Amino acid sequence: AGTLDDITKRGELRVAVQTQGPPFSLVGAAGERTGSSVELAELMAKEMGVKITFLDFDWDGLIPALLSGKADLLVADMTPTLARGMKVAFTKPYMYTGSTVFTKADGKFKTTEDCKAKGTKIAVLLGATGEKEAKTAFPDADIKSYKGGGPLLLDAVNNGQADCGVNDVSAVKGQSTAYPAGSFTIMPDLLSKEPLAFATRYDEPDLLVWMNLFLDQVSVDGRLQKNLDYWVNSDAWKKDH
Amino acid sequence: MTASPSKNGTGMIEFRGVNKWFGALNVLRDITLSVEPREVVVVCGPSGSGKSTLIRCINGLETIRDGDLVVDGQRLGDPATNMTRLRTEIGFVFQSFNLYPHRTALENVTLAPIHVRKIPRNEAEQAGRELLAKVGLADKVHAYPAQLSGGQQQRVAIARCLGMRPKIMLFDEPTSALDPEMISEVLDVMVAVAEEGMTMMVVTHEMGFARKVAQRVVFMDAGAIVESGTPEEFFSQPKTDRSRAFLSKILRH
Amino acid sequence: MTASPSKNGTGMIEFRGVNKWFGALNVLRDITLSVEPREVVVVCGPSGSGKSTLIRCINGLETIRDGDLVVDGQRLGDPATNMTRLRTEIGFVFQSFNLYPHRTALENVTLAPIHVRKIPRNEAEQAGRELLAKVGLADKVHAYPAQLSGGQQQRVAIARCLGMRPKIMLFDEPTSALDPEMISEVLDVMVAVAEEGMTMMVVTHEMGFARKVAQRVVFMDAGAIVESGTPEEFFSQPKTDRSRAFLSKILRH
Amino acid sequence: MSTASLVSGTSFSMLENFSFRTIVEYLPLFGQGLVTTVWLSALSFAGALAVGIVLAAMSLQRGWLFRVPAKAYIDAVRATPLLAQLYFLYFGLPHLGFVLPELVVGILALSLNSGAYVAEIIRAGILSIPRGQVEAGVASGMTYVQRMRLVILPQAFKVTIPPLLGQAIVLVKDSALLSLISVSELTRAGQLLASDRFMPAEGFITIAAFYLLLYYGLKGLAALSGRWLGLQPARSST
Amino acid sequence: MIWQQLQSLVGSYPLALRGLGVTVVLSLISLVLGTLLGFGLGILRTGGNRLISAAIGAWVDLIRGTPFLVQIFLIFFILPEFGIELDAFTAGIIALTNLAACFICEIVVAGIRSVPTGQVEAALASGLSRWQRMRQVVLPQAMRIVLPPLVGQYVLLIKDSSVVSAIGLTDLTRVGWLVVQRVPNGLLVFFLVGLGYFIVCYPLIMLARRLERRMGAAHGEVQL
Ligand SMILES: Nc1ncnc2c1ncn2[C@@H]1O[C@H](COP(=O)(O)OP(=O)(O)OP(=O)(O)O)[C@@H](O)[C@H]1O
Ligand SMILES: Nc1ncnc2c1ncn2[C@@H]1O[C@H](COP(=O)(O)OP(=O)(O)OP(=O)(O)O)[C@@H](O)[C@H]1O
Ligand SMILES: [Mg+2]
Ligand SMILES: [Mg+2]
Repeated sequence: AGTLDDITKRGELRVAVQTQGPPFSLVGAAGERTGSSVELAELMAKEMGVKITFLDFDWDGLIPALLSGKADLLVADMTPTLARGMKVAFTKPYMYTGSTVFTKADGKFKTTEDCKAKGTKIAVLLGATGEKEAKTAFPDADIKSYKGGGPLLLDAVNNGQADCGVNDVSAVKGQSTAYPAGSFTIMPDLLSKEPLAFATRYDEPDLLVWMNLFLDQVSVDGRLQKNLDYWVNSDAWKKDH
Repeated sequence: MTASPSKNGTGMIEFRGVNKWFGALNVLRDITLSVEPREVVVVCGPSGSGKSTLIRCINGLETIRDGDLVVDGQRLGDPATNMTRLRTEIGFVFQSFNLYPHRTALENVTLAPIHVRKIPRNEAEQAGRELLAKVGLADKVHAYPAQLSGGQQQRVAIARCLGMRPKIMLFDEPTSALDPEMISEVLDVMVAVAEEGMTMMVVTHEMGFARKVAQRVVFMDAGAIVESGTPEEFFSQPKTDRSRAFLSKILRH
Repeated sequence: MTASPSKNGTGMIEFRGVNKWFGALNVLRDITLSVEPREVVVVCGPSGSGKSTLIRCINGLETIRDGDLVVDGQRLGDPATNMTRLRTEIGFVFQSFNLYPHRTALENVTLAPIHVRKIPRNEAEQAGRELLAKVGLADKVHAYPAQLSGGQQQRVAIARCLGMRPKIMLFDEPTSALDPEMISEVLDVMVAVAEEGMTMMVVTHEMGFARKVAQRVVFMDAGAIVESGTPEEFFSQPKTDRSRAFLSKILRH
Repeated sequence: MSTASLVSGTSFSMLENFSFRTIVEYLPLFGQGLVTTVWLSALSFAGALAVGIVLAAMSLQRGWLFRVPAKAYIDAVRATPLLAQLYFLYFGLPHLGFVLPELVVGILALSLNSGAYVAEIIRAGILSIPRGQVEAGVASGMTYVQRMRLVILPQAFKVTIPPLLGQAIVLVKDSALLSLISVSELTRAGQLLASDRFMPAEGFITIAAFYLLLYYGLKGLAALSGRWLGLQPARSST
Repeated sequence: MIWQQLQSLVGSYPLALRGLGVTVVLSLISLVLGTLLGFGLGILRTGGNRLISAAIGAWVDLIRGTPFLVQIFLIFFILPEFGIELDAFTAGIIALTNLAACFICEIVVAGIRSVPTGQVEAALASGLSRWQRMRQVVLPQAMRIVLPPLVGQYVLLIKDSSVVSAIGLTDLTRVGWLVVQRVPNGLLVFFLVGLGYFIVCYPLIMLARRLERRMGAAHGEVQL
């Protein structure tokens, strides 16, 4: 018996998520759980014909939840690095994104070059790929790693604790919508291009195969694109949630 | 020099060659002493001479290292001896009263009878009231210890012991924490108890009490019994230099 | 009835119509009393009669509500009077010694001279050693209070007061927390201090001490001075029923 | 069939694959974090003592002018979480025109927070000194400050060592919260191991081991200082 | 902007209430269980059996010396490897109860040790059994010392309960993190979170103070 059989028998797909803000995973105005990744997971469950249960952890709890078997799979905007791949099984990437630099719109840092000045305070998320990239892109800067999610970076830049922020471009775009329009300058150039993928355990090969199949299917039939257009490539979601 | 034990060992309290150490300190040295039923023995001696330790051994608050200590026919330290039971036969009155501060006078007196002797509460309370009346505290039945003077507290402590109807009463300097005026209140109660025929050992320096009711005065020094005799003998012709010096100091003022 | 104050008010300690309340309780009632320089006054009376409160007022440990209290020419409660300075002229020996447990005997004696009188440390230590020798504790200079017997602790406390070279010494039942044998050690030191001509007020029930050195015995009851006179008068012919009853109780045993 | 039994049979459990080698690889990082935690906590605790002494002195005054504000501060701090206080300082101060470095804010927050608890400990310690000691000081003509310095505080200090130790331990552990505002201390090292390598068990158990080390270190220190102050050898109860 | 944020915040009040509810229920259950267990451990610890006493001491040290986050992780994520599968709420209660018990054990031990030996001796001398001595004489007197810090400890534990969000429970602190994503004003949001805790904790602090004053008055408070 494989994991898929277990899920079918259980009638329940258990998904670990991190509610770390728009556009991937958030709690909407009415208190409902939603977002790009969340909707994709719901779609998976629908295709499996089972109900879905979300397990909501913070960053520290995500991996243990998967490894301890509390969750079947992990849906978060997670970059599948090779080091991480030693421990969990990633699906094929379902979208590409990259880290971007953002600054306060009315500040004196206007371009990515400005941020390379010595001693510039750059806010990144602890453990996120942006942290690594900021270190290579801004070797002379003073990198500050925050814990607690993307909105905190925006808050830090907005309040002047940091001059620039580096985070996943989709996250920055999604999360900056909570501020009045034009609060931040988001640099057009990306520091890197990186894939996002879902994760499961290596002892669930059947689930991994199925998830890859799922991603192929939704790319082909356009449901993936629709999801990304709604959540990531525009702020169309804002009026609904 | 030791007090002569009764030959056939019928004493209520029988020390036979008892030794006790605290670490390297030999606090009781080869104590041999027998107290007959209904006898009143006063123990005196300088501070640190082992008086408290001596009487604390009797109800097992201290354990002895060698020698025999037989109380009411039961050997202490013997596995066959039920200490908790034996203690109900022995009343102990402390220098600092040690009343239970969270209980009224009556509750202090009835606690052990109710929980140890399993006497029904109303019977115990009846008896408790009578005892408190006997020690002159009929009107303080519901007072807490903090509301009583030292002399009153010590009388409650004596009533608490009497409530268990013990065969033996031990007193460890029962009046030395009291105001001068209150000492006589407590001594009067003790005299009354003695006159009813209780077996008593009393550590005290109240020589008036010793003269009045003691059959024997035991003088201790450095853990040993140095002298023992009737009060008249002891006060008028102390046999050793040590006891003479001691008496001169405590009787001077 | 009150003790007669010196007419011209030259007394070292002058109570004139002093009253004190604790809440609704009038603990000192209309006290009028004058203590001359070099006079030794013994205060006695039943527990709760206000003896401690009386002498605690003298160095301002308690404040008075009305009446005048003049010590060494300075009126207490007067804004012009520097209490802290005045207190250095008054030594106070407590019943419970109140030695500083974290300081050696010598440090206890030298602490106030060094910090209050600003005497250089080595001078103060020299003087401290002499004082400790005077109270018979030359060999306990570096002992901590916990390593001393009660009598020794009280003698250190007396040396501590003497170290400030006070004009007045106040004693609040200095021997009543002591073992009988140790009482005389402390009384001997107090007699020596009195004989050197110190002004002293002593709350005590040691009638031997009163007979030996007191010029006057003051008997208090319920916050008032009931009787006052020379020791001979007081012990042989107490004038009130209350003092007769009191004396009969404390002298009985 | 439960997933747990399935997992325990495979080689993907967190304990079975526990990798000491990776921990060793990250040890320098843990070392740095440990050093930061130690000096950060030490400074904060010194700050907390200073804050605590001032607050305790204020709350022991008879007049309300100092006592009431001190008590209000102490209660407000005790009744709210450190997280909220940290936020208040980090994001609130800039609104008042102060942008302070994270480390400064962190140390400030920990000092102000622990200071409230230390104040309560010191107050209780001072109140536990028998009245007679105070009176002995008064009677020998000492001023308030002399009495405090020579008589009361040295004795109160002994009484307060065990609870102060307890508070120091709480502070050391609370300092982990500073990783929120980008101070990289001990906890952060473990979190990096967890998020770079996906080895949460290794990360968190190593953190726990280091904190335990600090705990026993502090306990030893308390016992030593107790002996140094002439206390009885500390009971094993703390 | 502030107006809009406030509106958005008002919209989140059901979530906030739910978070407050989780915090209160979790704390309440753990504190009751932790108090019972803590008293048990404290009594055993002072009970005279060296082995038991040392074992409890070591356990208390371990729990006091390690971060609560790690303890809760071990219970929730590592115990399943030994076949003990718990849901997040149960795991949270177990972890918090254990934490509470360890801290309360220390408080109880201090209380029991503060009862003068004379009291125990008086009880011994009148033949009370071990349990009777504890129940009738020692514990009632120890409570004077135990109660004020016990209530104070409750406040600390309620605040510590926020760590349960790490294993997926939506408590009051977690709600703060969720709301701050929509309302990017951390200051305001966490001020409100702080207020939530204050409402729960402040009455307890007042209670602790009152108890302390009552017990202090009984012993005669020192004036400086
Ligand atoms: N628990 C103990 N541990 C170590 N030594 C002790 C202990 N109890 C008493 N001692 C020592 O044993 C000796 C005898 O003490 P004990 O209390 O019996 O004397 P005492 O004659 O009653 O004196 P006092 O008149 O002062 O009450 C003393 O030297 C004392 O220091
Ligand atoms: N701080 C206080 N608050 C309220 N009442 C007090 C206080 N101190 C003393 N009293 C009361 O004042 C009265 C006189 O007390 P004081 O201590 O002066 O008596 P005393 O003659 O020294 O008694 P003792 O011989 O017991 O020491 C007593 O009734 C006592 O209860
Ligand atoms: Mg004794
Ligand atoms: Mg008095």
